[in-house]
Amino acid sequence: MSITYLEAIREAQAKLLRDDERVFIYGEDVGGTFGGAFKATKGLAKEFPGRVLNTPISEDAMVGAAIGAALEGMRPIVEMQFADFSSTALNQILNNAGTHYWRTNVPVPITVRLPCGGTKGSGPFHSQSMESIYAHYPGLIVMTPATVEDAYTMLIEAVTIDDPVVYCEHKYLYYHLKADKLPTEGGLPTGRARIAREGRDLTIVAYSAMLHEGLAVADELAREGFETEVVDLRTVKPLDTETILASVARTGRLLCVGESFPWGGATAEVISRVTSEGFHLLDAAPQRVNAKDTPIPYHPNLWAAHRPNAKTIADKARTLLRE
Amino acid sequence: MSITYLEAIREAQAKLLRDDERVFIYGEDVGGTFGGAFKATKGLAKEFPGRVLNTPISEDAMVGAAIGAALEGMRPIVEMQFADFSSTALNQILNNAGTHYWRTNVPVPITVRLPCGGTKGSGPFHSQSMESIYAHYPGLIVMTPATVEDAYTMLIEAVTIDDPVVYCEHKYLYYHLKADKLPTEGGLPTGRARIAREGRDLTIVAYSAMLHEGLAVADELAREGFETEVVDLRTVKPLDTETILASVARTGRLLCVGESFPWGGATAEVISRVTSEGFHLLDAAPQRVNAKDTPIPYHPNLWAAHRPNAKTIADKARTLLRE
Amino acid sequence: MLQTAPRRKKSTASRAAPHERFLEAFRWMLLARTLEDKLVSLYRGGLITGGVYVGRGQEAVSVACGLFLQKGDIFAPLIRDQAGRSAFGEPLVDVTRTYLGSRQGPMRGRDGNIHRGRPRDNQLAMISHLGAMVSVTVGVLLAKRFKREKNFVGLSCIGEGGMQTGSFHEGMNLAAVEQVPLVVVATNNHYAYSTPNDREFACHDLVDRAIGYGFEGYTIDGNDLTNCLDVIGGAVKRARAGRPPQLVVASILRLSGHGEHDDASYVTDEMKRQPFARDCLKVAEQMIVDLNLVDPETLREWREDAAAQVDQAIATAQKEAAPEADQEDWCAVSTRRIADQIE
Amino acid sequence: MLQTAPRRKKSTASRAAPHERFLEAFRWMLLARTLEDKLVSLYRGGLITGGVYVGRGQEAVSVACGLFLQKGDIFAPLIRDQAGRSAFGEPLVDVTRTYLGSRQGPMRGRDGNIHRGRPRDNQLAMISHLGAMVSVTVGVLLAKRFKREKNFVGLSCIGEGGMQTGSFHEGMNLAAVEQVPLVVVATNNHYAYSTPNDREFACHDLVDRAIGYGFEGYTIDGNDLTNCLDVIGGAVKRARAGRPPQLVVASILRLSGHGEHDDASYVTDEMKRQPFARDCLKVAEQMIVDLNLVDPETLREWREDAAAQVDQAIATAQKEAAPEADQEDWCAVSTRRIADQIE
Ligand SMILES: Cc1ncc(C[n+]2csc(CCOP(=O)(O)OP(=O)(O)O)c2C)c(N)n1
Ligand SMILES: Cc1ncc(C[n+]2csc(CCOP(=O)(O)OP(=O)(O)O)c2C)c(N)n1
Ligand SMILES: [Mg+2]
Ligand SMILES: [Mg+2]
Repeated sequence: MSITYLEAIREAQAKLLRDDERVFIYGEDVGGTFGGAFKATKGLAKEFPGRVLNTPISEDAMVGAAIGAALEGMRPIVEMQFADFSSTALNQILNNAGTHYWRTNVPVPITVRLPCGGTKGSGPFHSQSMESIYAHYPGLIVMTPATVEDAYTMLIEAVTIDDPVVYCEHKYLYYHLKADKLPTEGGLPTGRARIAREGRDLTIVAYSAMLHEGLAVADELAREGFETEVVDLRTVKPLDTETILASVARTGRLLCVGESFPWGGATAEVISRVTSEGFHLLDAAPQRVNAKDTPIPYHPNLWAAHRPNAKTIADKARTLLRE
Repeated sequence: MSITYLEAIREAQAKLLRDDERVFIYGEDVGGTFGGAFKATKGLAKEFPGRVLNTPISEDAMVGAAIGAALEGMRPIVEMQFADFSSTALNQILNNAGTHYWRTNVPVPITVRLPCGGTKGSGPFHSQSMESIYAHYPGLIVMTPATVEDAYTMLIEAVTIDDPVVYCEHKYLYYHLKADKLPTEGGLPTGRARIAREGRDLTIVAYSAMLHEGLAVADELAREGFETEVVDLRTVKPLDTETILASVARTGRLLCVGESFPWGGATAEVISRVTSEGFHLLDAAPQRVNAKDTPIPYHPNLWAAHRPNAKTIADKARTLLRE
Repeated sequence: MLQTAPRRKKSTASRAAPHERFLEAFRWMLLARTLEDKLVSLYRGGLITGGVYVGRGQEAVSVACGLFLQKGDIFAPLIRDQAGRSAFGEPLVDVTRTYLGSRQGPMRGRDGNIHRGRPRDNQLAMISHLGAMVSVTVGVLLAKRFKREKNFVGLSCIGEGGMQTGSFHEGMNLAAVEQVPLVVVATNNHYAYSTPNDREFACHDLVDRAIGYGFEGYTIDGNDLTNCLDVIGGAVKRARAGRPPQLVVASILRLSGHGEHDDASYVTDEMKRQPFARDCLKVAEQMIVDLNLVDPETLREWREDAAAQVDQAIATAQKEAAPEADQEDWCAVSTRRIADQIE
Repeated sequence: MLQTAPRRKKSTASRAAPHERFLEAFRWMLLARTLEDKLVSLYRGGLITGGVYVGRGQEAVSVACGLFLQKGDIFAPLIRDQAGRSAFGEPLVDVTRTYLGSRQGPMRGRDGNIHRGRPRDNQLAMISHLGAMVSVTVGVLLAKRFKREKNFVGLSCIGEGGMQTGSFHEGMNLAAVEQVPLVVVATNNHYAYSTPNDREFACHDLVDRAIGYGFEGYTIDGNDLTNCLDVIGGAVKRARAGRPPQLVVASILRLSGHGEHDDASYVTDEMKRQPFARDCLKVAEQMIVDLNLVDPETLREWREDAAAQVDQAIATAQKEAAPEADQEDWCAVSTRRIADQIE
């Protein structure tokens, strides 16, 4: 038996609905017999009548309503059909959910699920990674699970946490990533990064789908005699600077990989922190690989070149290792 | 005679309206006898009948309409009442204006004016600096003028450029900043940073209101015997890496100051670029000072501590100089 | 003295005889006006930082919004709702502490003026972005239904300007889809900041929006307290009884600047001569006098009582310490373990 | 053969005799259906990457949207508007090049399927975010007014699902405030993806939204081509003549999945038995046969002609090269000097 990243997300929600009557799911097409554009809630409406609810095409209102419900003691999970459409809910997420605890001392335990990232042929409006925008503003926890196990345990933790969580699930991993079984215990605590592979020549910091590109590069470099340590951030906010610094202390070299646009964002934040706090640990200039600074192209030929991939990452890694 | 930063913005718009019949101004309360919440369009509706138009409270639609008008050959200037409210227009700005040229080969010459930044007692929703969010996405030029002269020439250039420009004007500078007269020629080209003060011990990179904190710190440090070079970014996108690197090459030390939230954003981008491309130029760990990672507080006591100020910047600078 | 602490018992208003209800409402209006007049003078004297936003001229509509809500009901006031906030149970010190930046106010100096609230006491804390609080109110009502509470309603306020936001539209439509017991009270005070109605909307009457959402729609003359109480009271009752969501549109003139920094010189003389431009407080008082509902002596006592309460609330807040940066918990998330990881 | 290159001359439709207009419309519908059926089979055969979205069952409404627009008018189609796009003048190769990822298409492989357009030819290129194109259309019309153009209209399409977005609301209201000559055609095909009407809105009839914006509102039976042509044609005429903005709401059933990846198993049998579930193309053809408007031979020729055009457009696109990453100008801004500074 094996379970996919997508199934893990579905199972986490099933467990949450089962174990906690405060949980409900809200979003476009999540209910009925349909179960969401990606089937992440397939079967749940039937299993939990009245608790998996279709909404109108109203991202602002669905998040607003989730905020209200959370204030009244519920634990809503909002599914955005695609992360890209959360731009129309951004005001409620940043300015309402994100500020609420600071302003009133009352936290807002909502979880907003964002199907993120590129897949072939999806184009500019169905491929975006928005973690950097949500992480920039205060008050939100931004999760970017990269493994089936994390997809499961982190979603459960997201709903358990009293604060608003933006949970970025990667669409490319939905079917491509499989595990033997779901974890029976919780994973690492929120905010803790994970050493996905040990090494001593180079640290690759990645998250979400890019973790797997990073691991592939590590394999490739291993054949060339380099030992690459790969750090999976797991959450981009909070960012586990300590684990990254410890890794860079071991390797002296840092390459940071993210799938979102190149200006600002997670990779810039990682490099800034490492150079501010661990400058002396570095033996070479830290580098990063991001997507290109254009909208995400539809055509597979262009898309493959737009996002970071094992080749572009490996090239950068080799240059870095040569320095 | 002297002219303020705010008057420069008004004069630039008057000139644009006078010289180019394609220009019109669109936004809440910009028209009538009122001339905008900050009076940046005072008198213009009367001087240019029918070309300075009040809109309903509909940020999404006002930007959408500006996009349409721009496609049809106009040069709209959209005034957001406060930058903070542009969150509800963000989808049109990022996903419509920002992607349009890439998708269709037809550029969208709109200028969106964002009254940005903190002032005393303005609180979480009237104080935000949003440049980092707009700069993260492709397709937009993001201006952050710090001087009266730049406020004037850059706004004129913003409207002249064929691409969408997010023009971040700082509310604190509106009245606080004065010049003798307006420039009669254009300033530096868009995308070029300016050495606001020369020095050889430390580079402070700043933009918008923080430039002046940086300059104040440079004065202070001068009394302690340090020569600080201050770089005014002028536009955070494009970012003039070359000028910054050249400065760091002279000083060996980099401190980057921004008023927006600490995660990601302009300061992280600057430090990332400098360490990736100019690692060997650095004699000490690059540092940054940002606002704190909470919503912007209302109370002046809290606000003063939330934003970077001459004291916190100077402290950081001294530590850096000691390294 | 009127009870200004959060009311945790059922309001008497909904069951009171009409003229008692009228008088109770009048006293809240008087209190709100007295408070806001005082805030304005503090502002003019430089004692308040930031803005001051008042509900002058809108007290009749606003008080009716607060008055019919009971324990368990939810209220989402906006910037001109001092009368309603007080009637709903907001203590005066919450107002003065917030405006004067006391560390002990509900916002602890972190937010100011009208962005205050006590979500735990069912009074939502508005964000500035207009329209955003409608869907939040819907969400609270949804949660109450999930929790099988009974007999609750929510009331969300909006201005005619805020009705043009996308957020408002989505919230209204969602309320109708979910069939939650919501009352939306929209006050058309003829301006959004400086913008007159003709640049805000182009329909004949904003109440015509009701049918398009599946709301029931009513209009009121915001000068007329009796009318406000009847119609808003009726809307609250209908929502509570399970009728569709209710939209009430009131007509009135804002009798102040947008905020106290604004001299409202854009308000035309013609506008000031319109019937809806009367002062609802004066109209109500005239009615009390004309119908001899209470004697002048009592009226005078009420006035003094209001002034005393306001003075006390201000004195209290003024004595209190301001927040200090070094004692502040600079953390925007509540989860301690995670907070510690966010620098 | 029907002219499918962008029409730069005035359409004959608005002046044609009713049955000629009907037949012209029918031929565009036939062309759209033929094209989309073919795209579907290419998709099933794995020859199209990404999604395929068709307007099956909605051709009568859509064609009427394109047919009455003239040179200088502006069209903002959405995802089910192949018939209208063709009638407005979109060349078939624009479609096939976009779907098949030719470098020579209007989107040059950068965007796919239905997100195409030619803004320079007055056909706006939709973004996915529903509702967003209404205000863009308003803006184009505003600009035309600024430029003192005369006799223009804009037509913007929306689904009943998209009507619930805040963006749609703001766009509608702005159109009314600006009194631009806009026609909005809303097609209620009874589903937004899998979501039926009862979770989308709760008003009795979506056309009741018109009055709340200050639009004039009309309904049509989307099965009935004559009705579509009369009402949409009339709305275009009224907008052009300076009447307030026009809202037309059509009722129909989507006769396909949301996209071709979707089997639409959520569409109930009861829904399929509704009168609005008929196939407008068959209804139109039946009318042609019943009234003997053209002989069967001509009908057969039209069908063959449509097939030939589609085959040619596909063959053309299939021969063309795909975009290559290393020949791409990876720059999202047009200003060369600035572009060079953005890495
Ligand atoms: C989305 C949004 N845009 C702009 C503003 C700035 N703003 C604050 S109050 C106001 C006018 C509000 O008018 P209305 O809704 O009629 O309420 P009134 O002030 O008349 O009571 C504006 C434009 C805002 N708060 N929210
Ligand atoms: C703002 C936004 N949210 C979500 C989506 C995803 N989405 C694409 S089409 C669709 C359904 C649209 O329904 P409707 O407007 O009725 O048009 P139809 O597909 O029925 O023609 C949805 C939810 C979107 N495009 N935009
Ligand atoms: Mg108003
Ligand atoms: Mg539909």
